[in-house]
Amino acid sequence: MILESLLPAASSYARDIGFLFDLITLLVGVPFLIACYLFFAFIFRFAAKKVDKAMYITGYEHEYMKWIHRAHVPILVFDVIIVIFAVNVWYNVKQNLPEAESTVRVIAQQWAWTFVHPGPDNTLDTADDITTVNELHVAKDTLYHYKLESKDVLHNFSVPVFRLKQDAIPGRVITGWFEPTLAGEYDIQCAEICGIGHGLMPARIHIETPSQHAAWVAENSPFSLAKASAPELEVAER
Amino acid sequence: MSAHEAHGDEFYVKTWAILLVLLLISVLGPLLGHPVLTLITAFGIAVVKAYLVAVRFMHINLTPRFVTYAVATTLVFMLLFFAGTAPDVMKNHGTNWVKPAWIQAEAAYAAEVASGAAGHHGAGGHGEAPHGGEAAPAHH
Amino acid sequence: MSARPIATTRSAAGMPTARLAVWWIIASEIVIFGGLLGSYIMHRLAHGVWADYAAATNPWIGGFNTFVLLTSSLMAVLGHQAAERGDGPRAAKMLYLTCGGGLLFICVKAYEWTTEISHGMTITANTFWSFYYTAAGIHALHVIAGCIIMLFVAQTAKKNLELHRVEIIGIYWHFVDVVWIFLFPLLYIAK
Amino acid sequence: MAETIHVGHAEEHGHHDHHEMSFLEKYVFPLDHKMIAMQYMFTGMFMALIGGFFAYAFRMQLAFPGMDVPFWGVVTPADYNALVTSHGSVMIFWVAMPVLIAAFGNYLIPLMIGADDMVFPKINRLSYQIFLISAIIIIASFFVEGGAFGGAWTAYPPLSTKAQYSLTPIGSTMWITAVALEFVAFLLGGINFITTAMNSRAPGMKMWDIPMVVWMIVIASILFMLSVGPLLAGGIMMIFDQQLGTAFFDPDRGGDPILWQHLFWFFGHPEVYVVLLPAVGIVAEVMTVFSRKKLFAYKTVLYTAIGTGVLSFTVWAHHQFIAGIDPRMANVFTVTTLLISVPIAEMMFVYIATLYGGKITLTTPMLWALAFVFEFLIGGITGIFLGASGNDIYMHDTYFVLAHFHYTFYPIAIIGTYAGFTFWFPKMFGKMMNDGLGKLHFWLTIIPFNLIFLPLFVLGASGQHRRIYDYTNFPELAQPWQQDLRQLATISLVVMLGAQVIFFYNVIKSWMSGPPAGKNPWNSGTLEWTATSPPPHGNWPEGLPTCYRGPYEYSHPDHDKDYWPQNEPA
Repeated sequence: MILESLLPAASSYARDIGFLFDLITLLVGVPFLIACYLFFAFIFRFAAKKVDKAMYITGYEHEYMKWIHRAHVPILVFDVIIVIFAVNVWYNVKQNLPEAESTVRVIAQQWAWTFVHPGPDNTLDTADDITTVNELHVAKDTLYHYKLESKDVLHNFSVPVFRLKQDAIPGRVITGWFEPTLAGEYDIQCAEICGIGHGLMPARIHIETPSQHAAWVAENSPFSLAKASAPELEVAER
Repeated sequence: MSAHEAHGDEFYVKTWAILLVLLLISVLGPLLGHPVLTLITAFGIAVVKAYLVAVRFMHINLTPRFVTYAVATTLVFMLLFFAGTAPDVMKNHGTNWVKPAWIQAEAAYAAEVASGAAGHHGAGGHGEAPHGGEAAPAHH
Repeated sequence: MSARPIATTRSAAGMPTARLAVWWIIASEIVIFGGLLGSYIMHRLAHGVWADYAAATNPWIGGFNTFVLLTSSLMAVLGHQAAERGDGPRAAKMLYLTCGGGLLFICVKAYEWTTEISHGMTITANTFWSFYYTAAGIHALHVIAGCIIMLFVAQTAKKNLELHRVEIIGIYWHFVDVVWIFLFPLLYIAK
Repeated sequence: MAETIHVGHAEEHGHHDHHEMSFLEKYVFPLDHKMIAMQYMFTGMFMALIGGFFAYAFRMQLAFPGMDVPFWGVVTPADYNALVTSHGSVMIFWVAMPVLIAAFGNYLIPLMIGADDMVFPKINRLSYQIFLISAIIIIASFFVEGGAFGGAWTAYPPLSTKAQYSLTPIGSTMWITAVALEFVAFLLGGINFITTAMNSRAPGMKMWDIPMVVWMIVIASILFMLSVGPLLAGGIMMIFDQQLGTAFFDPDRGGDPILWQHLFWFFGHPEVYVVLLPAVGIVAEVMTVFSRKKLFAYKTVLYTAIGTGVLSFTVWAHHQFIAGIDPRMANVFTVTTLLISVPIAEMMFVYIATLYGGKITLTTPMLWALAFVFEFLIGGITGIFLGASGNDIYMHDTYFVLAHFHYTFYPIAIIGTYAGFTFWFPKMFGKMMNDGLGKLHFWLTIIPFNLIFLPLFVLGASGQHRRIYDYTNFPELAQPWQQDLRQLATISLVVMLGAQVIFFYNVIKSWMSGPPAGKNPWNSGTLEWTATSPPPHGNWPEGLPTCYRGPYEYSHPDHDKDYWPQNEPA
């Protein structure tokens, strides 16, 4: 709720993360407010004007210590709840890799993003791949895998509306997934400092309806750009 | 420091002699060519030697107990560091990530071993500097 | 030299201040070497090819250096014994011998490194050699620092002054020895 | 910085040594722990002003992109990166560490445990000198070719190791050299603090009679010593990568950039507690004195501190959740991270419980101490959001993180320091500080502080990433309401920085012409208040005190006065 009010949620798991955020807000907010209430209440109640002499409490007395011990119970319970939900979300987003309907390659470098789309045959590393710079085109409601690489330094493939973030590390290929659920044009930001141009790496993600996306693919595939007869070839390849 | 005055100089010379014997074993161990044995003679004996030096030369057993605990704690923390770091640094792949260049280099090396050229690396290091660099992963 | 603070002469923890301090120094040194060697071991276990690189090291030179350090450690502990008995000149003599061991160690090391470098195994040859020179180099720096401090300690010990320092520098020296005891199999033996 | 040092100069009544010390011996190369503390204190404060100026320069750029910032000029992207990097490094390594550990540690440990000096005065002096050199190097890096290092205070390779990526060939090496030297300085200092506190306690002072702040500084020093090693080794590896061309962190030649992140955060996380604990200790001293009450459950505080310290070694990878580590590891580190909330929460409860049944006077130091508890509470609970791995996927490296750790580091480094400084000012300089000016300074610091960072939580939750010099390049971050919040934060920052003038005016004025403080202006029970203000070299020329009881015997029923000094025989 809180996150969605600030930024649209455009991926299948964005709402899970939003819910987790709300849950944590609630679970830490309540103890925080209680602690604040006690804190200020004690300051006003035991102001020097109102008190003759301070009490002598070592703190080890059971009648006082029990309050500290009791306070641990809710904290531990809340911790466990938060861990369960957090790990659950984490598992869904980062560890678990659902079957992909399409795969894109994301290559970061100083200071631009290169996106390789699979093209009409929906397979990467074929002749009809569509390579773009600083704009990623994906279809709504399609489950994508991304293969993230970096050419030079650390970068971070961050799509705030997806609530997705993953560092790109030179020498590694990191795979993850997302499923766009909201059509529109949104930011892709680099979220790991990558040198002077770190603030100048704004890419855009274009989430299109499947038909729009198919049209974009058809229009931009190397074959259609090269030859007018491309659509036939595309059909033939499928 | 009074507890160890019972020891004369011979005690230390004797300890030194034991250490030298252990050293000899650890140098000769690999000559048997058995990897598990090498591991034992190299690192098992290193631990024994370190223990001997710590106890008989450094008198760690005669210092208050907390010193031993402090030293042990540092070792535990180092194990922790290793445990937390190894899954990333020691592996060439993991959950949803791979190091392609590394895997390629390994495959190339395995092929080389299979073709009987494994000895080349050790000797190659002696000969030409560029080869030493080339053998590193990711250049292939 | 100004008078030593009264604080230094107290020992509420049950051991002399300097000895307490040297143990804390050792604790902090363990993590320095631990971090470095931990990183090295990770790479070493992961890359099969490193065993071939390591084959180019000379275990006989390494073994000789271990022998040198172990012997110098013996000299240090004998110096400590002499200091316990109040025999400053003998303690100083032992410390000079220890220093001699350190010097021999460095000389052998210098010979070893020159040979290796002249055969193309420089610090940039590959990451194994980078670790090799870094770890052994940091250790060698400790040897040199130990030698220099030891010379100062021996100077005062000769005049039967500050004899407790003989033990302190000895503990430090044994630690340097222990580090080498682990470096030796890690860099030379394991293949 | 020799000039700033003699602000700390105070009249000395007697000397241990029989000869009169020269100016150089006394103020530039002192052996006296109090003078070394003052050197650390004022160097730290000077560095804080520099760090604050950096913050001012880049915040102006964020609020008013492309403006010609007064006293700096136009902030270019390279400038911006160098500024944020140096702001972070300076504030943590050259402000929080020297002031909280070195300055307060040096000043308080011998005085509070009834010793005449640190056990190794010369190592102590050497520690400061190395620290000073490191401080000069980090500032000098702004004036070399290519400018200061701009790869953030975490200095992730390959950006930090390869000049063709960072474009700061000299600055990067100067940065890591300065940091490594600073660590060496604090290792030397740390050994001194630990051994002094362990060995040189006054006769009769048992484990549980040691004032909390001493405990905390000692635990912090131990944490530092046990965690910094890997990073020191990593620093050497990084310098070799930069200057000799080795490939420790170069993935193209068999290295691994993630290794550095582990080396860094294995130190980096305990480091948070290294600076936190002394501040917590200072707050314990201040709160007990001004609520005239024994510290609630002394041993519990101690155990929670040790527990936090040990746990802090097991949580480091929560900084790297999405930094490319194996995702399975994140689960382990989520659990340990949330576990650490238990001792920290207990510690905060105990502090609140200390207020219960007290007789609370809201003096300036007490206000700072209470502010610490409140603000740190906010910093603590917002940490839960980030420690929960699932949520961190979104929050990582946003302004939410930034606001969170400013809500922890600011109470620690700034509020904690002000609490301690205003509390021990009478002891340090022998004069009382002006309470009215102190309170004015307090409110003009604390309100703008919240106005700086509360908006940044909102900005972070709306997806604003860190270390980007101009958000107008990103349509989602260029909305007018976001720019308004940025401007609010920047204006608050300027107000807050301006308010610090009041503090320095107050310090100088009180030191010149404040009312004399006497030995024990706050009626406190700990040993430092039994020495003259300021204490002479040797602290108690008439003979070192003996300890008879715990440090917090306030309002004891068997005693007529509401405080019972530790050195008063029963």
